[in-house]
Amino acid sequence: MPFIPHTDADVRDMLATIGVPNIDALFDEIPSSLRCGVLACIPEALTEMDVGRLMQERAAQDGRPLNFIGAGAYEHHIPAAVWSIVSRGEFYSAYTPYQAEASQGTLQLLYEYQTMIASLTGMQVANASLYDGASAVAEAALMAVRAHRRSTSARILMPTTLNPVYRQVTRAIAGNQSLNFEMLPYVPGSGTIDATALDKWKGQDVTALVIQQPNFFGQLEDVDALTDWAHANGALVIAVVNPTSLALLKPPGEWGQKGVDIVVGEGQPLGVPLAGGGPYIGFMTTRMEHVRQMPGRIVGRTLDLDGKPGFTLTLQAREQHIRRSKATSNICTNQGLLVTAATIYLSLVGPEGLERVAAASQARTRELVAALTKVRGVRAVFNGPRFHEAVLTLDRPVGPVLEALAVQGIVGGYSLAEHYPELGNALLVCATETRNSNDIARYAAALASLLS
Amino acid sequence: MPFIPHTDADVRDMLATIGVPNIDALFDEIPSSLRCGVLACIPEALTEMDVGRLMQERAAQDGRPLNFIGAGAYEHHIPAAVWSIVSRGEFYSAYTPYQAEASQGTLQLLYEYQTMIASLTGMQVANASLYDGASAVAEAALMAVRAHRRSTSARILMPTTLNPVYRQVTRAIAGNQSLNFEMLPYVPGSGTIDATALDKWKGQDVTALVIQQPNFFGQLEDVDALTDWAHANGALVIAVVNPTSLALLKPPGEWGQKGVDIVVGEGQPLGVPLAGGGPYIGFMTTRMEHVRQMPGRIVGRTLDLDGKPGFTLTLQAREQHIRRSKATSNICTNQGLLVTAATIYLSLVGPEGLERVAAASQARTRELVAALTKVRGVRAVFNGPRFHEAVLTLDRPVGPVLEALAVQGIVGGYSLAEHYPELGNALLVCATETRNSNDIARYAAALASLLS
Amino acid sequence: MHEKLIFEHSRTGRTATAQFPAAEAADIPAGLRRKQRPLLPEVSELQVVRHFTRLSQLNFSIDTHFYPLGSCTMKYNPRACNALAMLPEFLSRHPYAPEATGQGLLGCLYELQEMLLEVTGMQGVSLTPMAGAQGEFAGVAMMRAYHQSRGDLARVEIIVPDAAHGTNPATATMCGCKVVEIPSLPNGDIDIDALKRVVGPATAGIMLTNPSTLGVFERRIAEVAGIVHDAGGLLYYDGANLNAILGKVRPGDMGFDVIHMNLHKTFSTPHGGGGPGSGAVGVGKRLLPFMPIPVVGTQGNQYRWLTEKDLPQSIGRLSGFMGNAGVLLRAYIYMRMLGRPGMQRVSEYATLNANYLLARLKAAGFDAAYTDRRASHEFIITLKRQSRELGVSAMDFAKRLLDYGFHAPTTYFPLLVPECLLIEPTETEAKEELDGFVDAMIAILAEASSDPDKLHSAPHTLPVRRLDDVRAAKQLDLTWKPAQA
Amino acid sequence: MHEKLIFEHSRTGRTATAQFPAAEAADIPAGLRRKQRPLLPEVSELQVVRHFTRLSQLNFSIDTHFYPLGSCTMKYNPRACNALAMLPEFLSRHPYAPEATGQGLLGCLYELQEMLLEVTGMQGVSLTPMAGAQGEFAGVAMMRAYHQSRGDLARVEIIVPDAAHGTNPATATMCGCKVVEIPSLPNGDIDIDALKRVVGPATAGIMLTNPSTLGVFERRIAEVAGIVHDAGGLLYYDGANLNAILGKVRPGDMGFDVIHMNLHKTFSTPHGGGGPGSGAVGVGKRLLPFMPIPVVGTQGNQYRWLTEKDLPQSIGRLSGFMGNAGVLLRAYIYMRMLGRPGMQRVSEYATLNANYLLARLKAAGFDAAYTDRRASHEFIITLKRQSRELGVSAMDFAKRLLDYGFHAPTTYFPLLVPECLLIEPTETEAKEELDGFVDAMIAILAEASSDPDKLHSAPHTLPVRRLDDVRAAKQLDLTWKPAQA
Ligand SMILES: Cc1ncc(COP(=O)(O)O)c(C=O)c1O
Ligand SMILES: Cc1ncc(COP(=O)(O)O)c(C=O)c1O
Repeated sequence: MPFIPHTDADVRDMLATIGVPNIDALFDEIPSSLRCGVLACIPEALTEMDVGRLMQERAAQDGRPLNFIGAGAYEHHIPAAVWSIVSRGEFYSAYTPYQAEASQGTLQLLYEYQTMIASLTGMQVANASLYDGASAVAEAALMAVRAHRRSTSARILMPTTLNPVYRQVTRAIAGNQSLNFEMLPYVPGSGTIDATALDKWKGQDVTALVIQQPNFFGQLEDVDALTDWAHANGALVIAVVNPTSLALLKPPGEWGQKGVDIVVGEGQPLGVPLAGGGPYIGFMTTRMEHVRQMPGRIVGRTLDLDGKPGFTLTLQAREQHIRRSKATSNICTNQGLLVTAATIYLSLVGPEGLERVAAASQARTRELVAALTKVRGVRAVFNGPRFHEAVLTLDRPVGPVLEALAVQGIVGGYSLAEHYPELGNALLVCATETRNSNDIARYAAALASLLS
Repeated sequence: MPFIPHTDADVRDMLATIGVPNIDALFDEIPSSLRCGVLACIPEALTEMDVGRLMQERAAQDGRPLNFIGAGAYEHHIPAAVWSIVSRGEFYSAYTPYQAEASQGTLQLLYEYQTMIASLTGMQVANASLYDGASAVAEAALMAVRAHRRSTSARILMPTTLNPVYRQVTRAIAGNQSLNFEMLPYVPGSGTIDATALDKWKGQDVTALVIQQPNFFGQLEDVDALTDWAHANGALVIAVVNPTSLALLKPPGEWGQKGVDIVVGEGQPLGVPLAGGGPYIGFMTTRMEHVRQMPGRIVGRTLDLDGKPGFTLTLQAREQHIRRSKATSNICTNQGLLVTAATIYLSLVGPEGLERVAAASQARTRELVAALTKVRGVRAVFNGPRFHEAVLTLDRPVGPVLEALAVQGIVGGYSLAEHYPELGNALLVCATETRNSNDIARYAAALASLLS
Repeated sequence: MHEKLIFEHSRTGRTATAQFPAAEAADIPAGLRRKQRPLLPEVSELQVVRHFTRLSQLNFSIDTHFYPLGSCTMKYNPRACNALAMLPEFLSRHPYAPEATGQGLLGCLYELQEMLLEVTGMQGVSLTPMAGAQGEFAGVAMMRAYHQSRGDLARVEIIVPDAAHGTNPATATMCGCKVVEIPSLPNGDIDIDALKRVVGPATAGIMLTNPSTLGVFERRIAEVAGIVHDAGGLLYYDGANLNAILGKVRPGDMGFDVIHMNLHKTFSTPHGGGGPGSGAVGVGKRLLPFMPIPVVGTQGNQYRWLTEKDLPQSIGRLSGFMGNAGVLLRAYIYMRMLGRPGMQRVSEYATLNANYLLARLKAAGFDAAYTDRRASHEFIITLKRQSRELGVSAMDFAKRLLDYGFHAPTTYFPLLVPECLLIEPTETEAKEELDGFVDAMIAILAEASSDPDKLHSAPHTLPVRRLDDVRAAKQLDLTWKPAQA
Repeated sequence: MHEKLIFEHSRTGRTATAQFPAAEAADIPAGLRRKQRPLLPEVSELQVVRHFTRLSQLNFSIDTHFYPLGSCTMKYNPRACNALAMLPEFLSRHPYAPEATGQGLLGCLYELQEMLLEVTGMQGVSLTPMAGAQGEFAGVAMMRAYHQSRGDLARVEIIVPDAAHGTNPATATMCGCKVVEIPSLPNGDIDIDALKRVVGPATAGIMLTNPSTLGVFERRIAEVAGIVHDAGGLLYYDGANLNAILGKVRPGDMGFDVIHMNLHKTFSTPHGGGGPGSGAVGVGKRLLPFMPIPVVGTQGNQYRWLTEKDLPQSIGRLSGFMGNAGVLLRAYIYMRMLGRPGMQRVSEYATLNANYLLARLKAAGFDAAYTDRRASHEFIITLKRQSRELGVSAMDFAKRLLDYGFHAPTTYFPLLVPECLLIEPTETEAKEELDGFVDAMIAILAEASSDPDKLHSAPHTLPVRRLDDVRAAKQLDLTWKPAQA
C-alpha cells in the first residue's frame, strides 16, 4: 500500500490488541447513516513513475517563456545551494518548533533571519514570517490600529501607488474589523504619491499612512517627507518594501526624522522561485516598543539549564494558541520553509551581493526601457527615479499584444488596464539581473514586429 | 573570489605568520624557468547564473528523446527519494571511510549493499564496487587467474554473446598481464552460446569460462549446463549478469551443480540514471574462499572498545595502499555514491518491487517486438526465451533509419552492424517498465512510415 | 553539537562571488540611498553550506524521527511530491503570465478542486487560503457575508467549543465576530444543552472539528447541525482532522456549510519547520457566491482564473496572487498517488495506529482522557494522576521522550484536559515504531518513580538542555547585535 | 545515535507500492527461474527515507566538517555542479543515442578537453578513465604501447619513488610491468644518484608526483626528466597534486609525457563516500596515437566520438561507454565558474593555507617532516618524537581530532615518514577553520602529556568508540544473515 507499512500480520496483531474484529469496527461511533460510499470521482492510484510522466507532460505544456513581469514577484537567480539545503528532510519535514530542544536548527535559523530582515529594513525586531506580502499589509494595518493607542479613527491612508492587489487583500482581511481605508492619489507625471492631497487629512485622526517603496509602478517615493508628514500628523507609518531594493535604498527605519513604525513586504525575491504565485514570504519588522502587538511567531535567544545559549519561541502570549480570541492574529502555520530559503540566500549573497543584484536589476530595466521605447508606438509614462520596474504605454490595447508575445514564448509585462484604466494602454515591465541583452533584444524585436 | 574565503586581512595575517612578503613567494621552489604564463585558452569566469543558462541551453540542444536502447544501460524508473538522499552533503561530499568512526553512515550502507548484492547473485561475499560492468569483467578475469591456483594457462573463454565492449575492455585491461582470451561462437538460431563448440577445449587447461545472462542479445543462456561443463573441465565460471533480471532468473550462485565462482555486472539499472554513460557501478561477488583475491574495498562488521557493533574497511591487505605492487588491483576511488543510490533503490523496491520491474520490462519488450515485427520489413532474429532486449533485422541498413528516427525524437535501438556484421541489418531494441503502450505505438508508427 | 551564529562566521570583505553579477552603477538620488550596509553575513559558499547543513542536523523531523504531534498529522511527505512540484516549468512560471501559458498548472489545480469536492461532499472549492487559519478566516468571512447579503446583520456570534484550536476563536475575532464558548461533556461530546442555550438570532454559526480535538468523533453531529441551522446559523468544519475520516464520512454529508482543509496535514505537503501550508476551503450551496478568489474554472477546453467578475459577491482576495500554488501541486500529486482506495486507507490505518497505541498505553498504566471512547486518528493521555502522585508533569514526559529519540506529542492542548498529551501517530508509521514509543513511555514512567529528577531536567542528550522560556520572554533577545568594538 | 540495519526494519509483505508497476506475468522457463526471493529489505518508503537520512548523519563530510585529508583535496564541491549536471536532458541520455542528439553534452566534454590541455600543457586529452588509478593505468599502458610500437620490447620497468601512492606500483603491475623503487633524500627530493643507477634499456618510464606526496616540489624535475628521457624512458605525472600548481607550472612544460588528473580532486567533483572519480589523461606528442577511446572530436561543426577507427593504435576502451560522463560535466561546470584567474587562485590559496597551517603547527611545537621546505598544498607532520616520549601514536591523534570536530588528516602515508599526518587544508577553508584545527592540535598535545589514555581510547563522542580492525579481518562478517528461526 503506498506509504502505509502495515503487513497483514501487523494488522491482525494490532486488531487483537485493541480487541476489535476488523478495522471498520474502529469507525463504529460514526452514525451509519452518515457513512459515505466510494469516492467515484477520485481516479485510480498512479505509481510514482506514472504521476511523474503526467507532471512532466503538464509542465511541458507550460514551457518556460522569457519573463518580463515583476508586479510583486521577481525572477532572480537562486543559487543551487539554497534549495538543496532547504529540501533536506530535517528542514522540509519538521514542524513549528514547539519542542525547542529538538528544533534548534530551525530556531537558530529563524533568529538569524530575524536579525537579517530587521537590519535590512533598519528596524529593531522582526517576526518569523507571515503568509505573503499582501496579507502582511493587512496584518500591519490591524497591528497599527492596536499599536496606536491614541488614535480611535482606525483610518488607514492607502496610496493608489500601493500594489492594487495588496489594497484588495487588505480590505478583504482587515475590512471585517471596521477599519477605514482612504485613498491617496498619485501625480500623473511622476507616478508617485500626490503629497498635496495629504492636506485633506491634516489635523485629523489618521491611524496610519502606508507607503510602498519602490511603488507599484517601480517609481521611488519621497519617503522622508511622507514619513515626516505622517508623524507630524500623529499617524504611524507602514512601509511596504522590496527587500532586494533595500540593498540600495534607504531603509524604512531611517525614513524621515524618526523612521517608520512597521515594515512589511514580500520576501519572495530572496531565493524563492516564482512558482506560479506561491508559497512566498510575508515579512514584518517593527520597533521594539510595538513588539507585543506583532502577529506571528517570534524566536528569542535564551539559556538552558546549564547556562548554554539556545533558542526558543517567545512572546507566545500574543498568539492564538495562548490568547485565543484576543490574539494579535489567527496566524499559526506560516512560511517557515521559505524563510529557510531566504536566510540561506541572504547568507550566500551577503551585503555586497545583494547590492549587486539590485544594481544589476536596475540597470537591466533601464536597458529594457531604452530598448522598448525605441519601438515605434511605445513610450515611458513616468519620469523620475525608479528601481527595476517601469510603466510603458502602447499605441493599442495591451491584452492582444501580450497574447501574441506569449505565442512567441515571451511574457511581456503586466497590463494595467484593470487597475489603472486612466493610464490607457499601459503595461508594467520588469527586468532583473537574470535578463541579459539578448533577452532584451529578443523582446524588443518581437514587439517591434507586432506593432509595425 | 569564487569559493575562496580569504579576506585581504586574512591574507596579510597569514603571510606574516609564514614570514613571506606575498603569496608568490610560496612558489619560490619552482624553478622560474618552468613557471607558466596566463592560461590564454581558459575562458573568463562565469557566475553560477551564467553557467546555469549555458548548461540549460546545452541540455535543451539534446532534448529528451524517447529511448529504446538498452545494450548495457537501462532506463528504469528511479524513485525521487533515491537521489534526494544520495545528494545529501554527508554522502555526496565525504570520501573513502578511512576514519571508520567518522564514517559509520557510509560504512553501514556499504555493508547493507554487500548483503543485498551477494544475496541477489546468490553468492557469499561482495565488494563495495568496481568502476563499471565492463571493467568488472576485466577484474574478474584477473581475479580468476589469481584464484585458480591449479590453472597455469590464463586462458579465458569469452562467448561472442558477451557484450562486445566488455570483451574489448577486458582485453585492454587484462591483456597486459598476458591473459589469453579465446572466443566461443553462438548458435545462429537461438543467439546463445554454441555448447558443441566447447568440445574444442575439453580436457584442456581453461582458467575460466565467462557467461553473460541474459546475454548481449537479451537471450537466455543454458547456464546450468555451461557452468557444469566448466567445472567438470576444471575451469572457474565468471557470470556477468543484469541485477534487475535476477529478481526473476536463477542467481549465478545456483547455476549448475555448484554455482559459479565469480559474479560481476553493471549495477546501473539499480537507481542510477543513464547520464550519457556514467558514472555507473561495477559490482562483484564471489565465494568466501576467494575473498582474499577480490579487488576493491570490502566492509566488515566488528566491535568497538565498548563491545558495540560498528563497521570498518577490512581485508585491506589486498589493496594497493598496503600491498602496493602485489595488490589484487590498483583500484582506489570507486563508485561509492552510485552504490548509495543502488542501496536506496533496492530498499525502496524490495524483493517484490524488483520482481515487478523485471516482469514489466520483459512484458514491455515482448509488446515492443510484437508491434515492430508487424511493420513490413522488420523481423525478430532469435528464438527462445529472452529478458528485456531483442534483436530485430530491417530490410535496409540500420544507421540511416536510426538517424531518421532521432529527428522525430525517437532513439530506436543499437545497431549491431559494427560488432555483428554477420547478422545483417540488425538492431538491438529494449523496452523497460518506463515505456508504455503509447510509446511503443509511436515507435511502431514512425518506423512503419520510414520503412514504407 | 553547537553551531555558531552565521554572523560569527562573517568577516568583512568575504564574498561568494559566483553568486552575484559584476558591479554595475546604480542610479539612486542621494537622499534615497542607503548609507550603511545591512547586517548580512559575509561568508563563503562553503561556510553557508556547512552552517545550514549542521543546523539542519539539530532538528527532529519526520524524515529522522517518529513525530506523533497531535493535531498536526506528521505523516511521510513523499519525495516525489517535492521533486515534481519543482519541475523547472512550474518553478519559473510568473503568476501573471498569460493563462494560455499555464494550462498544465491550471489543469492540476482544477483537478485538485474536483478531488477535494469529492472527498468533502461540498459544492465548491477555493484553493487560495494559505494555511488552515486563513481557510478559517475565509470560512467565517463567507458566513458573515452570507448573513449580510440577506440583510441579517445581527448575526455576529460564532459559537466555539472549549476544546477548539486557538485559531478558531482568533479567526472569529479577526472577522469582527464575537466568540461564544460552549463546554464539552465528560465523554468528549458537545454539551447539547449548552448549545441550545446559546443559539439564537445573533448566531452567525458554529465552528466544529469532528473528530474533535479531543480525539473523538462527535456522535450527535446531525443533532448539532439541526440546532444551529434551525437557529439560522451556519456550520463551519475545521478540517485539521480530515485524516481521521477521509473516505469514511464527508463533512458535506454531515451538514456542514463550509470547511477548510489543511492540505499540509491530510494531503501531506511539507510542514517545513512551520510552514508553508494550504487551507483550501469547501462550501455548500449557500456560500458558493462568496468564495475567495481566484478559483480555477473552465471556458471551452481552456482553464482560466475566475475573479471578481465571475464571483462579484466574493469575500475577495486573501493573497497577492493565488495562494500557495506549489503546496497545492504537492497535494495534487499526493492524491493522484493515493487514488480512490488510497484515500480510505489513510483514515483506516491512521485510526488503527491511534487505537492500537491507545490500547497499549492503557495496558501500560496510562490514563486515557476519554476512557470509553474510540480514538479517532489521535487520542489524549492525561498524566494528572502521575503529576499528583510523582510530581512529574506532561512537559517532563515530553522532554524526556526526546532523549529516547521520539518527538513529543502535543502538550497542554486541548487546554481543558489537565497534563495532557495529544498523540497522533499517523498511518505511515510502522507497528514497531509505535511499540518503541510505548516502551519509552513505560521506561519513563519507571524513571518518574525511581528518579524523577531525570525527567525534570530532561532532555539530556540533545544539543541543549531544557531552555528557560521565562528568561526568553523577559530578557528579550530577538536579533543578534555585533559586539561593540 | 545508533541506527539498525535496514534488514532489521524489514517485515515480510511490507512494500512501497508507489515505486513499482502492477503485477505482470513473466515468461521464464522453469529451469532458469529464481526460486527464492533475494534478501532485500521489505520496508516502507518512510522507513527507507528515515533510515538513510539517519545513516547520512553519522558521516563526517566536507559539507559538515573541516576534512584535511592529505592527497585527497577535500575542497568545497559547488552545489551548482551537481544541480546542472543533473538536468533531466543529461540524465536521461542513453550513451548509445545518436551523436546528433547529444551535441550539447559532447560540446561540454570537448571544451573540457581543451581546458585540460591548457592547464596541463599537454597535446591530447582523453576523458575516459574512471578514476585516478584507471588514469594511471591508461598512462602506463600508453607508455608500454609506445615502446612496443617501436619494437622496444625490453622496456618493462617502471621506476617509482618510495613515497609514491600505492596505486602507482599497483598500476605498473596491472600493466604487466616490473616496479623499481627508488628512495627519497632527507630533504624530500628524489635521490638523483639512485635514479641514475636504475635507469637503462629496461626502463619503460618513471611515475612521479610533483609536488610529491611528501608535500614538497621536486626542484630538480628538469634534471630528472633529462635522465629518464636520455635513457629512453618516458615520464608519467601523477596528477593527484595538481591543485598545488594549477596555473603556476604545467606538467607538459616540466617535460612529462603523460599525466592523469583526478578531476574529483582538483576540479572538485564529489568524493561520494569513496567515488565516483574521473582520471582524465593528458599526453604529449609521442603518446597521442595511443590514447584510450572514446575521445571527443569535431567534424565540420558537429562533435563526434573518435573511436578505434580514428585512433587505430589506441590502447582501447577502459569502460563500457565513455567513462564517468556525469563527473566530467561537474568538472566542466566548475572550471567555467573558476575561469582563467580562478585557476591560479586555486593553487595560490591552497598553498597559502598549507604554509600557514604548517607555520602555526611548527610554532605550536609540532615537527615538520621536511623542515626547511615550503609546503606545497599539503605537508607532513611527524609525531615520532611524541610517540617516543609520550607513547601516543599518529593514529591516537587522528582519532582524538574527530572528537574535536575535525576529520583526521591522512595517517601513515607516505609510508616512509614515521607516525605521520599528511595535512591538506585546500583553498576553500577559512583562516578561522585552520586556527581552530591548530587549537585542537595544541589541546590534544596537552592531553597527550596529562591524560594519554584519553587519546588511546578516542574517539569518545562519535556513534562508536574505536573499532577493532583486527577482529574485523579475523572474524569476517561481510554480509548480514537473518537469525535462524
Ligand atoms: C484543529 C486545528 N485547527 C486549525 C489549525 C490551523 O491550521 P494552520 O496552522 O494551517 O493555520 C490547526 C493547526 O495547527 C489545527 O490543529
Ligand atoms: C597521489 C595519488 N595518486 C593516485 C591516486 C589514485 O586516484 P584514485 O583514487 O582516483 O584512483 C590518489 C588518490 O587517492 C593519490 O592521492
